[in-house]
Amino acid sequence: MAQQGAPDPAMAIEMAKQEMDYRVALFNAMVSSCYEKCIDKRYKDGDLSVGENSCIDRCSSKYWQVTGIVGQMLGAQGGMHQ
Amino acid sequence: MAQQGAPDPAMAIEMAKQEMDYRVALFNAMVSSCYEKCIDKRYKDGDLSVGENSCIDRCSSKYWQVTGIVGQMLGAQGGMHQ
Amino acid sequence: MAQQGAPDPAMAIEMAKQEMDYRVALFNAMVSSCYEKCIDKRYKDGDLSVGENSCIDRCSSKYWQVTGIVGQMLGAQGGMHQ
Amino acid sequence: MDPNAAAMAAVPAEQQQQLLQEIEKMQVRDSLRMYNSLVERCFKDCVESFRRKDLDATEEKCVQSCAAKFMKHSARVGVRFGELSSEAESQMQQMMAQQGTGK
Amino acid sequence: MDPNAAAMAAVPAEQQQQLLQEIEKMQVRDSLRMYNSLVERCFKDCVESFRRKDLDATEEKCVQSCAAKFMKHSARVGVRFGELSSEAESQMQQMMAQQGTGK
Amino acid sequence: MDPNAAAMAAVPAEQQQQLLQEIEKMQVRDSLRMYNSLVERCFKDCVESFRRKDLDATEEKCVQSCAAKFMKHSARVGVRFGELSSEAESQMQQMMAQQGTGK
Repeated sequence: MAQQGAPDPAMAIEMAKQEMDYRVALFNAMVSSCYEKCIDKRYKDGDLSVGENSCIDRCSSKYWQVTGIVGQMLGAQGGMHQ
Repeated sequence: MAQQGAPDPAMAIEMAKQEMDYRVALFNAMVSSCYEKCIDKRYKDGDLSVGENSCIDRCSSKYWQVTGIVGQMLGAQGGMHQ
Repeated sequence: MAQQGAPDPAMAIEMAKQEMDYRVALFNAMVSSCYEKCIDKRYKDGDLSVGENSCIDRCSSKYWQVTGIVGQMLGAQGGMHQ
Repeated sequence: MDPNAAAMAAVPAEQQQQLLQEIEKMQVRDSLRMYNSLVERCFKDCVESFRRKDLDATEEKCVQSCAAKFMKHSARVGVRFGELSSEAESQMQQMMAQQGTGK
Repeated sequence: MDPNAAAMAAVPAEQQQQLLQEIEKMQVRDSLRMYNSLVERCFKDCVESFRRKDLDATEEKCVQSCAAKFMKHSARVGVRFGELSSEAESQMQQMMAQQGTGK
Repeated sequence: MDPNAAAMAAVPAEQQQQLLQEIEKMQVRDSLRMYNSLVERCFKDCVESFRRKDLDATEEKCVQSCAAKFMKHSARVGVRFGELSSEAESQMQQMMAQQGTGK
């Protein structure tokens, strides 16, 4: 990811940290977004139903696609991401 | 809290910091959750009513109990907390 | 900003960082608050309407004023903010 | 037992100064965060109309009541939080003493 | 390819120890954040009445189901996230190989 | 007066380099946070159905409009924020000059 001769090791650590921070934040947002969309909040029991499970799979996939679309737009606009 | 011979002082600082971060986050979540549940948002004046005050006390107590239940479940599951 | 003879450079950096963190958080809160108040969520196209634009201007101004009122109250109460 | 004291006890003496600085940083950061969330909440609950660029008297009064209420609420939760924490702390210590691991 | 491995590869060997410590810190921080958000969510969805200071049996049961469901949900999203990440990773590598910049 | 310049002035010259690095870190962190919140918001507003695993044309169009609108919104708030900040700054300086503490 754009490591054009960045020799400074502190910088490399910092970039790796931000990369991970970003991935964690993305994952957390995906968890909570798909929870809102897919999970029945009546909590009759502690198991996911068949419908909830397939909703989670599709929701994850669609969320990822939205990430791609927005990333492309931001990249085209100002090169902010990478 | 699981300080089995951890002699590294930087590590001890880090653990103490995370402990405090955690307590602050817990407190903030309790404040905002109980605010949602107990406070009349019409804001006729700046005082808490008798009903709001007793709601806050019970809400704090119940919130704390939920913390305990969830903590036990997570502990049983993977030992993530401590 | 209350730099009464604070000679410690690490302290000065820390204060400057917190000042910036605070400004970023304020800006982000203003963006999302005014988005909720002003933007039509049907997303027929990607442009802001005339009405949305003037709502954004007034919303920003009012948000800033609320910041002032709350800041004064907190300052009077405990001197927490400067 | 004061929870901060507990955290302090786990840290070697030479490092306590550093920890105190961390605590102070955290307190500044936290009060700024509280300020921000207070503004956000009272703005959301009190300001509905955007036909003018200045707050009217009703909105201003509402923001003041909202902020006052929030601070009182927050202080009361703080008291309860302190009580619940120290209860939990002393239960923990009793348990450890009974298990003989509390020497 | 494990995404952490990718991050590691970009970092000079002497610094990898430090990065591993950062990862560990982040994991602790993140599991505490997850714990907090789980409590917040299940409290919000399950506790509605404040006529008593203790949870009743229904509320307790609800909190347990909510927490169990959330953990299963989170684990499932984790699996999907891993799959989607490695798909993206291998597409990226193919693209770079085709452009001849992947030597 | 540029607010960053104000922050810089409070910091000894030797440390300005370090502060600049902090600012840069903060900007990266902040643009990633903005990206994340943009995705979260547009997903929430635009994707309602989970009968398929791919976005349909309507959803895709909606996400694009949402992101475009959000960026324009954010830029406009940024301009207003800058104006309000520098107004406040110059009022502050006037006040300090009047009190004779602004030497």
